[in-house]
This record gives sequence, structure tokens and C-alpha cells, in this order.
Amino acid sequence: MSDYIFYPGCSMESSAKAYYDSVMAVSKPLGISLKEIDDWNCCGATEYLSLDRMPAYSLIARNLALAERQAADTRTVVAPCSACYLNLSKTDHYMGEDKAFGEKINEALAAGGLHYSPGELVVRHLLDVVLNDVGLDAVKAKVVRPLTGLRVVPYVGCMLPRPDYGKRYSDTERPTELDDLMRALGAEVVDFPLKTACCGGHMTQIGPDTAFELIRRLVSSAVGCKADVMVALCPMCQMNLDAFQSQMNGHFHADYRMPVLFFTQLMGLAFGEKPEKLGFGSEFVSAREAMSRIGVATPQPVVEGAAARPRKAAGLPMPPPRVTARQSTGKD
Amino acid sequence: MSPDRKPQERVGVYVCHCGSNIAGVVDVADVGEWAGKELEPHGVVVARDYKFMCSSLGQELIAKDIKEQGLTRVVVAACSPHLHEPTFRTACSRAGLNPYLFEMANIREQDSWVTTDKLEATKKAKALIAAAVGRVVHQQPLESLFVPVDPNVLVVGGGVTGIQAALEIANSGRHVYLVEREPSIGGHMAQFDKTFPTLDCSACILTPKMFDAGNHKNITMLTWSEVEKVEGHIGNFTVTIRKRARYIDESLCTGCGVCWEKCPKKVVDQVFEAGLGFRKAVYTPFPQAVPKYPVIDRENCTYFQKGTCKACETYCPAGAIKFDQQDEHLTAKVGNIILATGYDLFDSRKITNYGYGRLANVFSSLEFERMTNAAGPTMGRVVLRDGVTQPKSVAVIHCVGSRDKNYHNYCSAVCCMQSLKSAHLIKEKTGGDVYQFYIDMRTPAKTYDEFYQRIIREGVNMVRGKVAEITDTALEPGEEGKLVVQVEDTLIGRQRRIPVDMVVLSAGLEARHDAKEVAQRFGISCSADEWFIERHPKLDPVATMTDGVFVAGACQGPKDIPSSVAQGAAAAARVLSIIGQGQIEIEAATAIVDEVSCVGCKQCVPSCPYRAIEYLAVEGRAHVVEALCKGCGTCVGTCLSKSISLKHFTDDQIVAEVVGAMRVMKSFETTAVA
Amino acid sequence: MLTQEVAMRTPGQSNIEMCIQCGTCGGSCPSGSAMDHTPRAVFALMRAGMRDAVLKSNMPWMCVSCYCCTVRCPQDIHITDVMYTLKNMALEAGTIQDEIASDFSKAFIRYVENYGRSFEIGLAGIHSLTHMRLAARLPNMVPMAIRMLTKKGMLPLPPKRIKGIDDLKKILKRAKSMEAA
Amino acid sequence: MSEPKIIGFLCNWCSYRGADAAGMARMKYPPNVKIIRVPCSGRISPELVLRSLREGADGVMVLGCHIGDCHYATGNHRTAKRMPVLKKLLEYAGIDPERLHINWVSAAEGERFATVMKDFTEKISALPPFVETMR
Repeated sequence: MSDYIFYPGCSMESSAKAYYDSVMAVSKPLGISLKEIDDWNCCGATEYLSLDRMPAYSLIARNLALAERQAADTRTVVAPCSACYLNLSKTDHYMGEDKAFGEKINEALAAGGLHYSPGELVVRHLLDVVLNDVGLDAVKAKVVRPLTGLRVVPYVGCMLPRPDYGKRYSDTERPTELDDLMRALGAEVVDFPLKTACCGGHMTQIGPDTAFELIRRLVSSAVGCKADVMVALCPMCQMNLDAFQSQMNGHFHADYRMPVLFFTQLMGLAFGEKPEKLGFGSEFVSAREAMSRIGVATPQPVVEGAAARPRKAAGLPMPPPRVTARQSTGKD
Repeated sequence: MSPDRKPQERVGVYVCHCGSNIAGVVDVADVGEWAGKELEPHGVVVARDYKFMCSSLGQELIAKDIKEQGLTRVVVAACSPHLHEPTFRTACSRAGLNPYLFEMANIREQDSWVTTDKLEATKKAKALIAAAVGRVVHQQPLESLFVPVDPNVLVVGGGVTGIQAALEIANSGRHVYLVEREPSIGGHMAQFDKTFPTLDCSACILTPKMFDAGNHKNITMLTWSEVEKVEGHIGNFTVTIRKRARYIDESLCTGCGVCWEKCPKKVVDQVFEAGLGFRKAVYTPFPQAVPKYPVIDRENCTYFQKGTCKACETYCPAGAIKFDQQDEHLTAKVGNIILATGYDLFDSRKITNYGYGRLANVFSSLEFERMTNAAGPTMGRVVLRDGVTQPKSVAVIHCVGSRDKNYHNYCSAVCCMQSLKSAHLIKEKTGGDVYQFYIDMRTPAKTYDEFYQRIIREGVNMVRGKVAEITDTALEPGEEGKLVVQVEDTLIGRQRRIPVDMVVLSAGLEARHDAKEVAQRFGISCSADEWFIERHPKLDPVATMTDGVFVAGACQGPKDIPSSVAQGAAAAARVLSIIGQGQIEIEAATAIVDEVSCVGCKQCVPSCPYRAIEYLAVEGRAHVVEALCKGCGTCVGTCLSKSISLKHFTDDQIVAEVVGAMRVMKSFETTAVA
Repeated sequence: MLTQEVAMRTPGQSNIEMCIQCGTCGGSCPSGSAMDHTPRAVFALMRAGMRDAVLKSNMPWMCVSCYCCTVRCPQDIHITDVMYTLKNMALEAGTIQDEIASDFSKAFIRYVENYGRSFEIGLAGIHSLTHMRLAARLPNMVPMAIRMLTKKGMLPLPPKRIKGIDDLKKILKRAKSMEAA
Repeated sequence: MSEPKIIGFLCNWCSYRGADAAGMARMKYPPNVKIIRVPCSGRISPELVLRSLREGADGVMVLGCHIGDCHYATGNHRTAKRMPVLKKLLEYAGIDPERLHINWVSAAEGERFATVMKDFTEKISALPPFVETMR
């Protein structure tokens, strides 16, 4: 058992409960013990940085300070959420690179009786730990129920491979880590062209039309790739693609039904854990049919996902005018 | 060491204004006056400041003082010795003073140009002059050694630059060894179809030169060969050349081509055809190859791999196939070396979002050159990777790997024109839509911009914007099955997605992958981007800091054909002028062993990079072979009994320099305190 | 100089002054089509010292923080971080044209500042109620929120407050007093 | 404290030309360093460093070509071996080894040269004058 300091992040307690459960379920077989940062706080996502940089960074730094104080056998902080991961590593990075800035942040922390020395901790995403500390061979060794026959689209999203302060990932545009892991679980992996394209982020809240288009791009090309499921490693990505899929369908009069799961859920399955323990059934677009294809029975979501039925069947959905308004095909 | 002894020398100090370059920051009048007064006890008898010391009037000033004031030492405080030390040394010797009794204080590059505070700059100038004066009185007259120049020349690299250099020298009646790594000379130019801006056929203008080089009585051409070792110095280098086994007897081979017709083994040609076409295991890269003899590619030859086949041998009418041929090592004695090793093409795979190597119809510029070449794999037809479909629309993308801190920060100089040329060829051959995606259009040479205008008139779409990504994922109607170029058209400030059938990436030029090793082998240095460094960017563009080693063409930095050819000829001219002198002055500042104090510990022997130190067993002491010594002084730094000294860089000279500088710096402190 | 001011308010070496106007950012931006100016254009406006135009632009507010522009920028400009700075400055200057984005951020942070944890997409409903444009989507939004509530473990209302909330408030208070400096 | 006095031993082929390059690019750096040109950093014997300190220098720099780029092939290899040992000796003698700085600057690295100058001057300014430490 190797120890890690664990920063779950807010989503893990609500919308991404499935992620939390599955992370906990796989941590034992992976031989990693996650020690939660005591009394951690929200990282502010991208919202606080937009409003006021000093408090934003101080908010994040409080977690680092707490973690540093708590650090005993390990200096590694693990975050399962890409946004949290980026915020924590960004703060550590800039406090180190920009000394004056770092001192200011510590000045703020001091008001709460805290201090963080940049570089003291190493912030990493769970995927990185699984691949580089546990290792694919160890993962393979744990697989008792290979996902043979399951066609998976690995969706990495933005904030893991970019900007990648620690240079931990194979590429900023087409990283292969998640693909390799899924392959290790026996799944059939799609070389997904949009694997690091944006899921819409907070645009679902402030510019739905833009968000829906970005979601459509991902879902429709996943469908185009004949995938059974999409796999995500960030609560925000998963929610945008899963929870907002029905609205996207409504918006484009389309009828996509692409289940979006967390990579830890599939890992759990492959390790032989019970679907119930892995949060299956809490997704909006049911993964039931997809999973049944590999002989796994997963609970039916409480409320059926893609509720908004399309008014009429549509072929390739046309993007709404507002999205294309400023785009011209060059033929004009 | 006794640097403080009262000198009997009569020193003249000359402070140069260099227009306002120095005088604008340093108070030269004050410095001159100060030197005359403060440095008098250290031997200064004359101190002057003058507008341009390097001017003939400035030099005469020194000569006059040497004669009339009986100066025995001269210090000029001006620019970097790398610029004018030779000038003033000559001036001194013309006036009868040994050139090694002259010293320079660098108060421009290392003072006036790098210091903002005028007072500080003036102080620094004084310190530097005091250091020079301190040193100069300890300098000893030295007699330079002269060595004869071997008139033979080595040219490394058989591209258009190397060919040009070799021909110039050979035509002047001197002998040239032309060494080329590939089976044939010709380089990148031989791969091209047309050359900008004249659009004349590359082969048509190159092959005659190749033929001349191949058949010149004064050129020993060594293809499929590499230089492995370089010893010696300007005037007489000894180079070891590895001539790789061709497995062909050149004395028998007629170049008839039966062997490669009969050879059953097809290989993708990654070098000449840039991976777009095939060759056999026994091959010449292209029909007009010089020399005409093929080579057998051991790694791919069925006989060498499996022990059977020998088809080539069976069918060769001349019996020229020699499977037992071995690599040869030849040594050549030359007086000068010209490096014309060219460039590598940037590997566009590194830019993942451009999809090269993943998206079939994204081509590199070199692939495209082969494609449009009438003698190339597609006989000059512009087609998609399937080999048949003609593209209806093509995007040509500039600055791929250039002007980008993620890859190469510099401009590759040739891509704009090359891209425009490609655009023209595509239009001509397909009549389809052509898009140029550029950041800035750079056409800075004779008739280049006219060419740009011609291409605009031909109806090529110009889009100003660095392409963000190339994708085969359709998002909008009309994009299915196409490559979509996503870009901001910066002139209208809008995002555009432009569907095309084919994309050509104008990849940048980069230094040869082994440039650093080659530089080390020839004792020259590389820039951060690994281009070879010239002696002076403006005034000495083809020489290097290593005498007798010259650089020409793209190995020194991105260049188009005209500039490369010009440099090839320029390097040849430099070499010929040295040969013309018959003999050359070499470093007089060599190391010497004190026979008395040397205890023969042998520490110095291995420290010498040139094996110039031998241990005399009988006398039980070390001895420096002057002809081999290059005066680095590493042995001096190593010697524990201080028995070796380096002429012109003796301990007391260096210490005196330190003492001089420190004395003045300290004096300023005390005055500051007071 | 506006450019310098932005650079100063961005942590680390933002390189913003190095822009060569190539448009890689504008071309890469997933929400570029929804922006009044592309990032490149705004950098040009910054150079021209057109503060008002810069701070009125909706561009930074459309940023989804995908960092594509940042990693692709040939001049290594930390564009995404500059976006945050521009948003900070626009809020200070009170030049925002369309409050929908800033209000969402504020709503989100209001919870964080008072609970130490975020209320997360439960906001969706609340936030949309306050915005006509989004209210149009309520038919979609509300059932979703309901569905979420019906799922066990989802959307605890309100979020649980962290123990060190008072210290956190002190820290934030101190930090807020700084940006002026 | 008073302005630190620094002696810089620069090899003729890389570092000295790097210094010239800084000049040609008009890069500004503190005037404290007085440059002494030697053919190769390998020429610098420990005595020269110690003597400079004895003459009142607060810091000494030895700059050469990057390893592999040495004009004399392997001259700077000696420097790379020799100077760290000297640093140890200084420490042993109760002299702050930070006062001796070894670095590699190529002819092309004008900007880098200026930075090296700034950094070392800063570092030495932070220390008390050498003479005082010797009292």
C-alpha cells in the first residue's frame, strides 16, 4: 500500500458520486491508500480566477498548505478531477516561478495561520498515478473480467494534458495514457480524434448554444466511431456529456444515446467489483445496454436519461445559425 | 611571480572614441588624461584619445609615437580584440615593434555597449586599461611560426554548395577531395522539380554541374563516404575518410542498370524519394546520379540477410558485383576544409494537430517536391495518397516548425517562396483551388516579390493566419471526407474552417541531426539551433573561429539556392587566397617546459588535447612539441610544479592584469568612501 | 501601457507583449465563433491602448479554459491566464456588457466563500431563473435538476460548511485587499 | 556595502565572444566584472583564482565553452574536473565557495552571458566584502 494525499473536490460529493465510489473501490486492488486532506475547500474551478486572482489563488493555496502540514510518508497530492488538478498544480507552479506572487499568497494564507512552500508537494492526477506508479502490468494482473468486446472512446478533455506544467503527459493534443489503460483492461479502444477537444466547460451555464455544439461534436463523433461508451476522467466533462446530452439532443432535434462513464468505473468492472459498488446506474444516459453487450448487468438509472425526445428524427444535425454565424467555409 | 616590479618599459596608451560608440558613454578625454597621470608609475609615457584608432590616421599616430617617443609597449583601448587586434598588431610591427608587445583593452563590447551609467562605464574603462598596462609590460616579443600550406582541399558535402566550391577550386588547378555521405552527389536540389522564382527545371541546371564535378581531373569524388577523423591544423590537416563498401567494383561497373532491374527486393526510399517512392536493394538514388555506380543496401539485400538470391551478380554483364567488398579507410592530406553539409527537413510529425503521418493526405513539402517532379514516383502528377485521385482543393501551410518557440524559433527563409512555387505548380497541374496560409509573406530578394504578385494573379487564395489544426472530423455539411483546415483569418478577424482534399506542409529547415558531432570533429562550434557558427556574421560569413575550416550553404543557417551557391564560391575564394600565400602564420603562443624545475610527474602529458607533450624518459622530464601545440594552456593549469608556461599567457602576465584591475577598482572605493 | 498592465497582473512570465498576430489562438478557440473579437484581435486592441474596447469585449468571458491557444501559441504566451486577468480588470472597471457569465461566476463563488465548498451544478436551476435568456431553457433545466435531486447522493442542499470557514474568510479578506497594491 | 569587485576569466573562443555578443546586442549588465581573456578555461590554475581573491576580488568567475564545444576539444574537461575540487578547498579554507563561479557560455549566448553576469554580481553583493571575511 503506497500512501497519497487525496483531494477529492466538490463534484465527488454530489454529481460525480459514481466517480468517488469507483475510485474508492479500485484503490484497494491498485494498492494505493488515499488520505483525504482534512477540511479541504473548493478549488474555485475556473470561476474564482475569473473574478479576482488573489483570493482565487489563496483559496487554492489553502488546500496545498493543509496538505503540506498533513504530508508525512508522501509528498504527492492526488486529484481525480482535471480542473482541481490543474488549479492545484497551477498555483504551486506560479508560486514557485513568480516569487513575489508566491509571497503575496503566503501573506494571505498567514491571515488564516497557514503557509505553503512552493515545490514542497507534487500535484498529480489519478490517471498519472495509476499509469506511472501502479503501472500497466500491475493493472493487467488485477484484471479478472476483461472488457473484451467493449468499444471504448477514451475522452481526456483539456485540463489534464494542457498546459501540463509538470510535462507528465505524452502529448498536449493526443495523449495516449487513457488509451493504454483501457487497452490494459481488455477494451477495444477507438483512436478518438477529439480526445482532447473541449466539453463546453461552464458554457452549459452561460452560453448553452456554444456548449451544445461542443457537446454535439464529441458525442456525434463518438457515435460515428461506433463506440459503446465514452470514458471520462473529469467530473465536469462527464456531466456535460452525460447530463446535458438530452438537452443537446433537444437543441439539435437529434437522438444520440452515448453513455459516458468514469475510467475508474470500467477499471472496477474489470477488477471484478460489483457494478452497484461502482456507481453504475447514476448516469443519465443508461450504460445498461452497452454493458450487457459484454455480459455485465448494470442497474437501470432511476430516471431514464435522454428524456427529451426529438421532435422529429434528424440526419446529421445542422449546427444552429448563431454558432456558424461567424464561421464561413471559405467557399464564400 | 613579480608583477609589481617597477617597469623600465615605455608604454603608450590610446583611447578610441569609436565615434560615439565609446565616447557617447565613456568620458574618453578623462580616461586618456587619467592614464597619462595615474599610470605613469606603471610605465605609461604617452596617453592619447582619438576618434577612430583603427583609421589609418589612428594607426599612424601609434607608429609616430613608437618612433619618436621610443615606445616599447602599446595599449589600445577600443573594441574587441576579435575585431581589431590583427589591425593594431600589424601597425606595431610596421613601426618596428614586435606585435606581441601590443595589448588591447575592450572598452566597447565589454564596457560602453553594456553599461548604462556613464560614470561606472568610465571607471570600468580605467580598470580595464590599467589591467592591460599591467599586463603589457610583462609581455615578451614572440616570433610567429610559418608553415607551408598544403594546396589540396577537402570539401564535405556534395550538394549544390559543395559542388560549386569544389568546381571553383578544381578549375583553379588545385586538387579537391569531395566527400558525400549518400550514393550520389546532388543533395536536396536534385530532389526538386522547379526552382523559384524563375521556375526553371532544377535537374536541368544542376546535372551539368554534377557531371563536371564527377569528371573533373582535379576532383577526387568520394561518395557513400564520411569523414571520420580530422587531425592537424590550417596548412596541413590529415583527414581519415571511411569509404563504405558499395559491393560494386567501380572499375568494372558500366552503370547499365541491369542489376537494379533484376533485383527482386523493393524498398521504400526514405531519403531521395522522401518516403513517397520505392527503390531496389541495389540502386542509384536517381537516373542522373553521379557517380553512375549503384550501391547495395546491406540491410535490405536478400543475399546479405538470407544468404541467397545474388540476382544482381547473376545478371551483371560486367561481373562488377563484389559481395565481399569491405569498407576502406583513406587518409588525405589537405591544407583547408570547406563544410557544406546542408540541412535536414523539420519532421512535421512533431506537430500533432497538423496530423502529418496520421492523416493520409497531409504531405510534407519534400514529399510534394518529389510528387511534382516529372522523374518522381507519380511522374509529376499531383494526386492523393491513393495515387490516382486528383485533388480539387489544396492547402499550402507556411511556417511549419518555424517561427514557433515550441519547435524552431527562427524563420526558415525559403518556405514562403517554396510555398508560392508549390501553389503555382498545383494550379498548373490540377487547376484546383489553392489556399496559402501564412503569417507574414517574406519575399526579400531580387524578383521574389514579383513572383508573389504573379501567384496572386493566378488566383491563389491567400489567408493570413497560422493554421490551428487540420482535422478529418466533419462538423459541418461539406466537410465529410475532407481535410478541414481550421484557422483564424486574421485579416477579417474570424474563425474559418476550410475543407480541402490535400494539405502540403512547408516544413522548416533544421540543422543536420548530427551537426554537433560534425562540428566537434572539425573543431568548430554550433549555435543554440545547432547551425555552424561563422567567424563574423557580416564581415566573415564563411570562415570559422578555427583557421582553415570554412562553412558554406545551409549548414550555417537556412538559405535558398542562390545564396548557397554564392557561399560555396565565396568559401572557395577564401581557401584559394590562403593557398596563394603559400605559407601561413600559426599560433606563436605555445607552451614551453622549464627543463630545470620539471620533475617529470607526467601529469601534463594526458592533459594535452593534441598529444603535443612527450615524456623524455632519459632526461626524466616533459617536452612540448611546438608544431603540435595549439596554445590552450591546459597543461599549464595542470602542472603542479609550475614548470610549464604558455607564451603570451604566462602567470605573471595574467596576474599583472588582475593586479592592475584590482588596484584601480580599490582606489575608486577609497575615493568613494572619502 | 495597457499591455504592460495586463502582463503585471498575470502571474509568471505571460509573454503577452510578444504576440506576432498569427491567429493561432483565434483559430484554436472552441468558442471562437461566439466571440465579438478573437483573442489575437484583443491583443492588438491592447497594443493600440484601446482600453475600453478591450474591457468591453465578451471574448475573455467566452473562454472555456481549454488551454489549446496556450499550448499552441508560437510565442509561448500564457493566453488562458491573460483571459482571467482581462476578466478581473473588466469587473473592476465595470465595463461588462453581458453579465450572464460574471453572474454565474459570482453565484458560484458566493457559495464557496460562505461554505468553503461549491454548490455545483445545483446552481443550474437557480442561475437560469435569474437570466431571461437562460430561463427559456428552464423546461429543460428544471426536470434535469429534479432528476438529479431524485438520485441518491446528488446535490446535497445546502453544501456542507467546512470547519475552517472562519479562517478561510480571513484569508480571502486579506487576499482581496491586495490586488489594488 | 561597497560595490563587489569581480574578476572573470573567459576563454577566448566561446565565453569571451559570448561577452562580445552581449555587447553587440547592447544588453546591459553590472560593470563589476572585469574580464580577463585566456585561450582556454583549462589554462586557469587554482593559483590564479586564489591570487585574484588575495588581490581583493570578492568573486571570481571561470567561464568556458560548453562541454563538447571546446575549441581545444577537451581543454574545458579539465576545468570541469578542476574547479569543483577548488571549490571544496575554498570551503575547507573557510572561504565561501560561492565566491567562485564556473559556467559555460557559447559564442552565441550573449543574452545568457548577461544573465550570468547579473546573477553572479547579485549573489556576490549579498556577501560581505572578501577582505572583511578574512580579518
